[in-house]
Amino acid sequence: MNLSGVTEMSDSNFDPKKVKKDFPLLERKVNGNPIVYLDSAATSQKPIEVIDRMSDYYKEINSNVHRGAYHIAELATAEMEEARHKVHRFINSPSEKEIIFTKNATEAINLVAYTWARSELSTGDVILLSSLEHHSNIVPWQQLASEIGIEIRWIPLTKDGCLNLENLDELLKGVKLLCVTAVSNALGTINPVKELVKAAHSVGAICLVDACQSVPHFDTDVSDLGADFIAFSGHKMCAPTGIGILWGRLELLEKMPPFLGGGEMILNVTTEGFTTNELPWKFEAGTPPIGEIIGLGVAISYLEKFSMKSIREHEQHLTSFALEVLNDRFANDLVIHGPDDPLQRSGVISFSYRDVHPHDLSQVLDQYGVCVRAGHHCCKPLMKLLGLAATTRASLYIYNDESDIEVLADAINEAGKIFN
Amino acid sequence: MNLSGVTEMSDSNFDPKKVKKDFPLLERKVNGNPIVYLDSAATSQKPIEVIDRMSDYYKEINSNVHRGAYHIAELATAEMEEARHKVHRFINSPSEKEIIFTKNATEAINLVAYTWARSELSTGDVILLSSLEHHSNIVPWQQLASEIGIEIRWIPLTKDGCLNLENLDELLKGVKLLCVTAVSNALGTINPVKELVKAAHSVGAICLVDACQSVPHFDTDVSDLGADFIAFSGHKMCAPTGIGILWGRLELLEKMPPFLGGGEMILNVTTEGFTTNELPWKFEAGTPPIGEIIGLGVAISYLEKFSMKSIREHEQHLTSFALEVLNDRFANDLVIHGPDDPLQRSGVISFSYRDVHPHDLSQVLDQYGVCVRAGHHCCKPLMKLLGLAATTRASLYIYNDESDIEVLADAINEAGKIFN
Amino acid sequence: MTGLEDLYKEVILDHYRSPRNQGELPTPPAVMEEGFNPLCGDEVKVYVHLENDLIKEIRIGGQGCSISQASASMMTESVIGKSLDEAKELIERFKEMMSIHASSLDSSETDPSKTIPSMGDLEALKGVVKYPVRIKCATLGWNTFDQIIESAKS
Amino acid sequence: MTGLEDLYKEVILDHYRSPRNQGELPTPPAVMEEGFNPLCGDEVKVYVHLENDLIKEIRIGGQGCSISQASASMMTESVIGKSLDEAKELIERFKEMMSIHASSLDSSETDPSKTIPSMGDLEALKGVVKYPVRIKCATLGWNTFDQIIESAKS
Ligand SMILES: Cc1ncc(COP(=O)(O)O)c(C=O)c1O
Ligand SMILES: Cc1ncc(COP(=O)(O)O)c(C=O)c1O
Repeated sequence: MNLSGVTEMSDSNFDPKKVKKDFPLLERKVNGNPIVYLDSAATSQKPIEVIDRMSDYYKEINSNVHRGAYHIAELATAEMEEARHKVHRFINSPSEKEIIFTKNATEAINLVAYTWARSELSTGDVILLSSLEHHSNIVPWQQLASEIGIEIRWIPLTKDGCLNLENLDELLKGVKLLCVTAVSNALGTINPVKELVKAAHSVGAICLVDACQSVPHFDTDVSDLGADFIAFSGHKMCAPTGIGILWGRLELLEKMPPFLGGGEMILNVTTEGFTTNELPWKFEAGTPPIGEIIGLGVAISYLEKFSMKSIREHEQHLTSFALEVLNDRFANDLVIHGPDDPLQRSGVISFSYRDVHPHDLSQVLDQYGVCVRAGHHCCKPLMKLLGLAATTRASLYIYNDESDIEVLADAINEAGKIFN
Repeated sequence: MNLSGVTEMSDSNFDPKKVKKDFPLLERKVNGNPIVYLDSAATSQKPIEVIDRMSDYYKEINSNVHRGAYHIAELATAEMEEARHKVHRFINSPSEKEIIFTKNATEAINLVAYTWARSELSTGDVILLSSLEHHSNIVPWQQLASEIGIEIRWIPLTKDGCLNLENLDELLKGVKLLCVTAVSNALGTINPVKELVKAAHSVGAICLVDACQSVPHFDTDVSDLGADFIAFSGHKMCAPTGIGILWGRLELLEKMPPFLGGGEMILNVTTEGFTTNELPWKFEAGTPPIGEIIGLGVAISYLEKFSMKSIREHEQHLTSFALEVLNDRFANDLVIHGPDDPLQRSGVISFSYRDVHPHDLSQVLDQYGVCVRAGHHCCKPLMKLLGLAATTRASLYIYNDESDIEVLADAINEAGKIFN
Repeated sequence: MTGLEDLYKEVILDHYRSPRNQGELPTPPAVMEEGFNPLCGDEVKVYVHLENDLIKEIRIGGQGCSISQASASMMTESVIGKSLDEAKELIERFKEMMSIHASSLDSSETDPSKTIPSMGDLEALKGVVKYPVRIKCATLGWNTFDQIIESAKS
Repeated sequence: MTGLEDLYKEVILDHYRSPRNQGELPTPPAVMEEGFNPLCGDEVKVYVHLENDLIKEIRIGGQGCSISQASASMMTESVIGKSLDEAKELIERFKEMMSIHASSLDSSETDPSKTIPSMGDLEALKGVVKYPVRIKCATLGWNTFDQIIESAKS
C-alpha cells in the first residue's frame, strides 16, 4: 500500500471534468442547483458502466451460482469468480482463495472477531486499537472483550490528529491483535500502517487493517503491506451496496473455524455434522450477493483505467487546493481538523465553522446542492478525544474538481449569514 | 400463512403470458432456443421495474442512509425505510421494528443462532429439526451443538416425503427450539407449520420457520402463524441478490444481544463500551444493502399487483398440469419425489428419470434452453433418507406456463435417447 | 436561503442563540437523564427537579444543533410549573405534531379530524417535519424528558 | 443433440455404461479416500492397494454422473500397475488438460509451448473444459486419488 503520500507527478492526463460525465447522479440538480457531491467517504457515486452491467446481469444471466449446470448459471458463476480474481489482482494478494466476499466491511471485521479472535484469544489477552478507528473496528472488539475478558488498549493521538507512536513498544506489550485503520474516515489522517504491522509482528501479534478509506483511493499491495487481514467495502469504490471484502492470509483462513453456517460453505452435511468447503467458499454461506460482486468487478476495471496512482495524485492536488481555499476565505472562522500537511492526508476534510453546528451547516449547504456529512462519522471515541461533538466533513473522490470546492466555500459563506 | 394448499378459484385474470413479458431475461435465447426458466426455487428472475428502479436509485439518489442531512440522503433513507414498511405489511407483522434486513436468509438464521440461541440455550438442551431442512437451517445448529453440547433431534419422514408427526409429543420432550421449513425446497412438501408452532409453544419451545420457499409463493401472515422467527431471502421473490429478511417477535428481539458490531447498530460508543441502537437497527451493522432493500420494496409492490392468492392458484394449477404431463409421458421411467397430492405441494417438482444422472440430464435440458437444477439442493441429510444422491428439480413461479412444461417433457425425452 | 425559512424561523434562532434554562441541577434532589442522537452525535442532558407531582425546575445540558437546542429550550418554558400529567400530554401532542405532517408533506389539505390545538411558540417547529432527519433533533430533548416522566410515574 | 457431442463422446458413454474396476477393496491392506462434489452431491470412494511403490489394485465406489464415473473409470485403467511417481505425473497432466483450455475456449490457436503429450483415451475428456461446472465432475476421482498418493508419500 503506497500510503506515504509522496507521489511524483505522473504523465496521465486525468481529467475530472470528463470523469464526472461517467457518473449519472452528478448531472442531477438539487434545489435548483447542480449537485456537488462531497460525501464519498460515506459512499461513492457509481459510474454508468457499473450501473448498466448490474442491470444487464439481471436481464441476461441472473441465476444462482456454483450449482447450476445450465448455461446462464455457468456464465453467472464465471463472472462472479472473475470478479474475485480482479480483487485479488487489485490488492496483489498471494492467492485468490484469500478473497472472501461479505456484505460490507463491517461484516468482514466481525468475521475475524467471531472466528479467528474467538478461537485464538482468551481472557487477559490485549487488543490494541488506534484512536482513529471507526465504530466498525471498535464495537466487535468490545463485544468480544465483554464476552471473554480481553483488555482493550488505545494508541493515543497527537494534537493534529495523528497517531502518537512514541510509546509504541510499551503499548504493544502483551498485545495479540492490533486493529488499525489505514486512513481515518473522520480526519483523513494517513497512518503508517506498514510500520505498525511490522511492530505488531515483532511482538507476535496479528494485525488487521481497516482499508475502507485506503483501497478506493490508494494503490494497495497486501503482499508489501504484510498485514494479516484487511477489510474494505465495495460501495466506497464505485461498486454497489451490499458487497464487502475480507482478505486474510491463507494459513490463518485455513485454520479458522467457519462463521455463518449454511449452503455454499459446506462440502458435506449429515445428520451428525458437517465438513466445510474449501476457501474462499468456507466463509461464504448462503446465496452470495451475485449482482453486487459482478458490479464490484466492473468497478475495479473502471478504477484501473486511471491507475490508482493518478487517482491519488488528483485527490492530493485537490485536497491542497481545498485547504488553501478554505483557509484563505475563512481564516480563523474555520478550523480544519487533522494533519496540516496535505501529503499526510487523504481527500477527507473535516472542519468546524465558527459555532455553527455541523448539522445546521450541512442543511444550508444542501440548499446549494452541496452534499457533505455532519456528525461523529462513526468515530465517537475519537471525537471525544478531540473535544468535539460533531464536525462537518467534505470528502473528495475521482470525480471532484476545483469548482466543487468553490461552490462549497460560497455555500459556507451563505450559512454564516444565517447563523450570525 | 395460508399453507393449507386449498384455495378456491379467485376471479383474478392472471395471465402468465403477460407476466412473462415483465421479465427481460425470459426473452433470451440459449443455444438457439427460447429460455425456459424452471429454477425459481434457487433464485427467481427479476421484473423490469425492479431492475430499473435499482438503476435509477444509483443514478438519482445514491447516498449513505440515516446519517446525511442532505436531500438525496433523505430520499434514500425514506425509500429504504418505506421498503421495510412494505415487508412489514406484506407478512402482516405486528411492528415494523421487527423487520431486520440481512444479506440473505442464511445470515438471518445464523443471527438467531448467534444471539438468541447462544444466550438462551445451554448444554443438554434439545433442538428439533425437520428432515426436510436446507443446510442453512441445519449447519448453524450443528455449529452451536458442537460448541456448547446441544442435542439435535430430527422429525422423521413418511415414505412420500412428508413429515411424520405420529410421535410429535415424544419428539418435543425437552425441546427448546424447533426449526422447520414452511415448504421444502427439495421436494415441494408443504409442512403444517401452524400446527407445529402450536405444538412447540405447548412445551415452551421457540419456533423458527424457514420461509424461503413460502413467502414468494403463498400469502404470509406471521401474526396468524404464531411463530417466533421467520427467515427468507429477497432473491427468490423477484428482488435482487444481497438482501435477506429476519422477522422476530419484538419481545425476543429486544432481549437478544446484538450480533454484528459496528456503525448503525449503536447509540453511543466510548472507549469503555457501547450501547445498542433501537430495533431494527440494533441488528443492522454497517452500511446496509441500500439499493437491494429498495429493489425488495419494488418487488413486493410487483407481487402485490397480483395478490399472493392468485399466484398460489396459478402455481397450483401449473403443478397439477406438470405432474400429469410427466406421469403420462414417462410413466415408470420417471419418478416424482414428494407428496402425490398437488394440494400438498408447492411448485417444486423433484424427479429421477431412469438411471440418467441428474447432472447429465440437466446438461442435456440446457441444450434445449431448459434451466433446471441437479443435485442435492442443499438438503444432503434428506437425500440420504430418501436413498438418493441427487435429483433433477424443476421449480415454477409466476412467469411459467404450460408451454414451459411441454418443452421440459420434450427435452427429457431427448436426453433419454442419449443415455439409452 | 430560499426554502429554509420554514426550518430556521426567527423564534427558533432566538432560542438557539439564547437558550432558556440551560445548565445543571444538583442530583439529588433533581433527576437527570441523557439522550443521544445517533445521527449527529448530539447529546442532551435533561435535569428535572420534581416537587410531588410538579415540575419545579428543569435544566438542559449537553450540546446540539439549532433545532435540538431550540426545541429543548422551548420545551423547558412550556413544561415548567406543570404537573407530570400535563407535561405528558404536551409531549404526546408535540410528538404528534412532529409526525402527522410527515405523511402529507407538500399537501395543503389537512385532515380536520387530526387538527390539534395550537401549541403557541412550539408551532414554529412544525416546519421541521419537512426535513425528516431533523425530526430526531427536534424530539431529542422531549424523548429524554419523557423517560424521566415515565420513571417518575412508575 | 447439437453441441453436446464434445462432452458425451462415445468412449465416455462406454466407460459410463460399463465402468472398469468398480467396487471395493478390503482396508487394510488397501487404503480408501472419499471425495465430494459439493455441486451435485456426487460422492466417490477410491480404494488403492499399494505394493511398495506400485499401484497393484484400484477400485472405484460411490456414484456420480457420466463424466465423473467415466473419468474415474478411465483413470483406473491408466494408473494400474504404475508407480506412485508415474501416477502423480499423470494426475498433474490430467489436471493441466482440465484447465489450460478453459481460458481459450473457443479459440483455435494453440500455444505450442503449452502442448502436452497425448494422453490416449483420456483425451476424450478434453471437451469437458467447455463446460466449466463439469470440470469438477471430471477431476473428482483424480483429486481423491491424489490425496491417497500424497498421504502415501508422506
Ligand atoms: C428452504 C431454504 N432455506 C434456506 C435457503 C437459503 O437461502 P439463501 O441462500 O438466500 O441464504 C434456501 C435457498 O437456497 C431455501 O430454499
Ligand atoms: C474507516 C471505515 N471503517 C469501516 C467502515 C464501515 O464500512 P461499511 O459501513 O461499508 O461496513 C467505514 C465506512 O463507513 C469506514 O470509513
